Amino acid sequence: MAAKAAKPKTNSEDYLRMYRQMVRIRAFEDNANQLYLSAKMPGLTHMYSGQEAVAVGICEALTASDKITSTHRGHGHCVAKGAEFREMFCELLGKEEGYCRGKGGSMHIADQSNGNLGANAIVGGSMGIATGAALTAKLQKTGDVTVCFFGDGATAQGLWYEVMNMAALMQLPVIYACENNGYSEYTKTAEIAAGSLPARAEAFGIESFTVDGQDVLAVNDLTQKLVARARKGEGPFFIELMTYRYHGHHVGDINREYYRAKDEEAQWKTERDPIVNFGKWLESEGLASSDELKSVQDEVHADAEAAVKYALEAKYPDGSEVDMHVYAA
Amino acid sequence: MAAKAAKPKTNSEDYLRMYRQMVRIRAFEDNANQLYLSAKMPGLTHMYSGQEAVAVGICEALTASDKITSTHRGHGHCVAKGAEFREMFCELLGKEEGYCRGKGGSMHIADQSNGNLGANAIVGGSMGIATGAALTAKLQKTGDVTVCFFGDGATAQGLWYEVMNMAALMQLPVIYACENNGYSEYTKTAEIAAGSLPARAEAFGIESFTVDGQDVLAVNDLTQKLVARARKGEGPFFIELMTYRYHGHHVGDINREYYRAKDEEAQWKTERDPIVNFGKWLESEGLASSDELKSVQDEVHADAEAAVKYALEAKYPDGSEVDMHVYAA
Amino acid sequence: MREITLSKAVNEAIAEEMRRDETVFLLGEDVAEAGTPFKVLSGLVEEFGTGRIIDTPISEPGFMGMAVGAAMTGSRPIVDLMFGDFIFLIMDQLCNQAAKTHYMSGGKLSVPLVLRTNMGATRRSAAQHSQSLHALVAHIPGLKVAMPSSAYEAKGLMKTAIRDNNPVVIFEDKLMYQDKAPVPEEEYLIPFGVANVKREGSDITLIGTSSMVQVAEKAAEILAKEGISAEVIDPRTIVPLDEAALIESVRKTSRAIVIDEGHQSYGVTGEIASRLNEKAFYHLDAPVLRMGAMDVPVPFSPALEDLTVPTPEGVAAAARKLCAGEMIHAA
Amino acid sequence: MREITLSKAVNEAIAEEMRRDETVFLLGEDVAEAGTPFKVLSGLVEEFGTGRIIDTPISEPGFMGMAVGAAMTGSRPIVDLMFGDFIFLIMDQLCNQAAKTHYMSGGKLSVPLVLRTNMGATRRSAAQHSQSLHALVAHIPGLKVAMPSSAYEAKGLMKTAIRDNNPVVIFEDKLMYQDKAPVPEEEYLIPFGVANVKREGSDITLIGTSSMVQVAEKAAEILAKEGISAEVIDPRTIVPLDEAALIESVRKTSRAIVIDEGHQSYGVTGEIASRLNEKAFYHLDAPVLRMGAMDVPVPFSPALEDLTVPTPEGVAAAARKLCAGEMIHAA
Ligand SMILES: Cc1ncc(C[n+]2csc(CCOP(=O)(O)OP(=O)(O)O)c2C)c(N)n1
Ligand SMILES: Cc1ncc(C[n+]2csc(CCOP(=O)(O)OP(=O)(O)O)c2C)c(N)n1
Ligand SMILES: [Mg+2]
Ligand SMILES: [Mg+2]
Repeated sequence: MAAKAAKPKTNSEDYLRMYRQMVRIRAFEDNANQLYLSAKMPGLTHMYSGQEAVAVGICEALTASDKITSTHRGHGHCVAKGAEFREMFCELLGKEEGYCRGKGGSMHIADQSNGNLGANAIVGGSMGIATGAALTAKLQKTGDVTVCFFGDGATAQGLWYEVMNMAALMQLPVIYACENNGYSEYTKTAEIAAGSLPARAEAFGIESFTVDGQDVLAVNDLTQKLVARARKGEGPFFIELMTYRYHGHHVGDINREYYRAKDEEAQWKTERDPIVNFGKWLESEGLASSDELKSVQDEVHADAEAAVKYALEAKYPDGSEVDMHVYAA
Repeated sequence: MAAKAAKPKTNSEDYLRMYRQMVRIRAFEDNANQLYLSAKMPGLTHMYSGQEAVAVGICEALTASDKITSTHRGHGHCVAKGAEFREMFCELLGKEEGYCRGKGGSMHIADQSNGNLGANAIVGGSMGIATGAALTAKLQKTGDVTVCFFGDGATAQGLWYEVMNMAALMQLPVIYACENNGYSEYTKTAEIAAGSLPARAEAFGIESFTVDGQDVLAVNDLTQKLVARARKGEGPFFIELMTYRYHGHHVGDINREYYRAKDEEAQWKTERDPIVNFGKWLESEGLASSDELKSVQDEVHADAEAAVKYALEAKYPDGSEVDMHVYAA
Repeated sequence: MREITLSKAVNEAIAEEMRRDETVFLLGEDVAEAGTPFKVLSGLVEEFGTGRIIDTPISEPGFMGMAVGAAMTGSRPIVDLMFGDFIFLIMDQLCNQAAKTHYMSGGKLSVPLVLRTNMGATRRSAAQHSQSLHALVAHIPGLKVAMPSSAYEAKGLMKTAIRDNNPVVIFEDKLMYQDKAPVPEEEYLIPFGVANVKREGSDITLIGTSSMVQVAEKAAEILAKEGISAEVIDPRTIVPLDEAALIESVRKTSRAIVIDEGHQSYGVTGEIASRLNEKAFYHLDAPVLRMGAMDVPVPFSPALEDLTVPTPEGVAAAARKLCAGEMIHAA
Repeated sequence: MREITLSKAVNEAIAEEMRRDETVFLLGEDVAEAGTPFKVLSGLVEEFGTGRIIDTPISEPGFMGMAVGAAMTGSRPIVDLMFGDFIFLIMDQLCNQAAKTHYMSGGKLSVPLVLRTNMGATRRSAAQHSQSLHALVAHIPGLKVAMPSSAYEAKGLMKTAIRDNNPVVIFEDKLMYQDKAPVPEEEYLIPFGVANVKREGSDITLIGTSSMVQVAEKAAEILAKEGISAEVIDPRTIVPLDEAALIESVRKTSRAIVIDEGHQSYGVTGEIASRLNEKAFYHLDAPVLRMGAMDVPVPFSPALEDLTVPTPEGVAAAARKLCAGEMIHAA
């Protein structure tokens, strides 16, 4: 097995990168939301805002050749795994310079150069893909680990149980990361999930963990340990990450009081924000000043704006591309 | 809810009926096997021999309007739920008088008049059907309970987890009965099932039980209790029944030492046979003499032979039936 | 006559049938309080309660299977499948179970259920939320397939579907939910297997399914200005297919184009075109042309997506050539 | 030349490619020690070990999904699906994922995998173990579909499939596993999209897929005795389809019958027939006829099952009528 290990994230440089990555995700989403609201973005999209600590905490424990599979709510994973704003905004706008030449859009954004095997518009649809990526790693002894991101709602898909069983039998280096944001579209998780999620994984002999998904360091610590163990052949693992989405299910889901109270939203945003809280901690530990954090934010915002501007002006793919890439050469 | 309860099986009449039903299943299978070996039966079939106590112990706890769903190894369920030899053999031979007018054959035999919703040639394929039958019972307050029979191998199908979740959320009157005969085709269960089967059901908050599937009384006792509870709205339940199939996976699976030792087979047959052991118990308890048991066997064997003869001579459906029953009127 | 949206028409049909028949219930994801993402079912849970308008987890194979079992035991479930693309997830329960049960049981069991789902591209929803997969279902004996082309059809076909004793799949075009059409207040049903001549004509027959009926109608208007008289026919159900009506029209006009939003290859257009060729061969002045969606996964980019589906202009251009005796291919 | 069974041919193809390319592996149910219920893969696990011939639980969607992910990351998996009827279980992973990944990623990701499965009725296996479902897969852009008609094709197409960078579905006829044909010892590949003229003729073209090639050949023999010269063509892959070869033949013979074991409606015959009608229209003396399997679930009873599939006599009878200028339908 190729010797590989993510650098332990124990110094302020690493902390600041995590902070920056979370800010980048938030900035990306704020801009994407704005593009939608101003009718500049085709289709619709699902905002990751609020869940930043999950994607960043996990992806910072991975190397570039480790793989992830992502979901319909996938911008955060994409940014965290190393993607650039420009190519991402171009993709969201259907432009030729997008990661997928505009063919995938928000729900299929992928960034194979950084090991992101793609968002998926079928809930749970990537669970087999992630497990198969781990199978390649095992067969070809690459040492890579795959993280499969999915939501609480996706645990209702039978596919998960099938691949957990196989991953457990084959001891594959895959980590099933369930982002439990409390909702599956317009429905509370409690109403659609009987029993206990970790128990479901444990029933297959898979070691399971629950972690505060708003705490980037907790997420990162746990993931580092599990990734190291998975590389040694001790996988698979399951992590339930307790988190929250700030926006509606998708950008158009505005009037949502019938399924979610405004108070609840306000509370998460004011008390549990992963960026604000991590920022406070950095300051309190003396690892960064509020000015430093502010300048990170400013830089990121400027980057995002520039990328949006670039993407808005970028060109659409030529019509002749429509039947290109149906088949690989 | 309509008041319904299977008579408790606590007297010798009931015991003898259970004994007879097990003998009937064994006789049916011995004849079916013979029909196959003598090339009189089209296609192939899966023998239930060895597992009789499961079907009988469970079905004797049900009323005729309770439902079951069955499997590719379904003759035992069919007999136990009340079917007649003639119509069954006719079906196996593709004759017009078969339960399905010859259109279904062994793998799709159904007997709707006794609440048998049918065998299924898709492993796990009936798990949704059983759960849906229980949903009708709940919605229409019929008081019926549905038992979903399936094998250990079928637990690898994702569908099971989906319907367990929904059955648990809706508290449906369904009992998932897993006949763990140790093998899934030519593979040992241990090699294809990680973790624990009961734990998988329990993870959905479903009460689970493991029972000796060779002990008809143990199976019947447990099932009676669960059926009564399910009727009261306390379902769903899961039962793992430890059992064994005497024949190969299907009638043609003759040379099977590469996956299953002859010794193992011999041991189950000599020490754990559900019919022999129950017969001994009946004798030892003074509930039946060996002559009485012998005469049950003789009667059943004669019945079976007569039915086979009848079915062999019965007529095939007319060619004009080929496009009948594609659509219901 | 009052005009209502297709969305409202579907809602009314379901409500009326649920009032009429207590065994009808509906299940799917976010169908109750949310009334589906398209809000088609809004209000139903208020009238019928969560016992009959049942929210499920995201378990398409599971709740499809449950609907089959419920239908086999005396219920008449309506399954709500949020996007037609998810039909791939439920194919086993739909095609191996629901479609075959009546036949395999020699007519003893039946599966009266409705699967309502949708189709249609150009909504910028990319490859997994834009497919029109009705051809797959139409290929499987035992299933019926309805494709409403307006609010009027959506209501009448839905009511017929709910009363049918077989599994029926209804594909609604998700871009048409807000389209209005005259719909009578009084109850009506539209029988399956009866095509509707939307516009009479004598030079060419345009056969369209679902929203392609509108495309055909618009093409007919363009052509009318040029003196070409196009007949537009909507089969309304593709299984059963009103072959006789289609053949009759083509025998009259001698030319035909079949327009459908499913992928062209191995799809609906091939079936209809080859039946016409087979059974109206000596009446044809030109080969029957087919216009399906391109054989490509639906691209996200608006610049590409719009190229993949038939348009009125495209249909008119093809019709013009056919009528001029020019072949598209040097046939 | 030596003759080997189709089963052996498939086995050889896989073994050769696994020797040649370490990234090739195979997974499915009972593929290792058992070598599949049809024993097609016997011996492979002994050579390649359980690391590359992988037994799975009965989790078709799961292992199909894993194959997609493995293929996206540098492996070349061969998925063994025991019966073609189970394809309904894996449609999402096959059609929403495998088929679309290359396109959706703008060409950046690819999914080089082979799904080997089977088709074919008259084995008394009833409705859920007898289907020929290749039309469904052929309808989905991004998938290639091969249908070997003999051991020779089975080997050459399998090797090509394994080297192809796309998801390829191979349907083997399960009744032909024991059929022998000459197969060279030396390595060969059969390119996709190149039809094979099995028999030359001048009066009528019989286009058959898979085992229907044999049916067509037998029909041609019957017809030859009556002085009717039938050309028999095997497209070998239906996606890509060698349209040019088929059209060329039909332009020569002026008549054609398309024979396929899938259900007739909304299936393969409609696609091929309508392409011929469209592109060889002015060369046709009669409509292109189609002979698919009946539109019924496959019945168990031998008395019924045999009626559902095309036979040499049936094809010969239809050809006779076509050549006599008699139309099947009063077209
Ligand atoms: C198979 C499938 N079913 C339904 C949907 C529609 N849908 C999209 S997202 C979603 C909810 C997913 O919930 P969860 O997994 O918790 O993810 P979250 O949106 O909360 O991030 C649903 C039902 C889908 N895309 N795919
Ligand atoms: C979906 C599906 N996959 C595979 C098969 C082939 N098959 C038939 S029976 C069987 C084994 C089933 O094992 P189990 O559930 O334990 O039942 P048993 O045969 O032991 O009674 C398999 C793999 C099938 N019929 N359906
Ligand atoms: Mg969620
Ligand atoms: Mg078993």
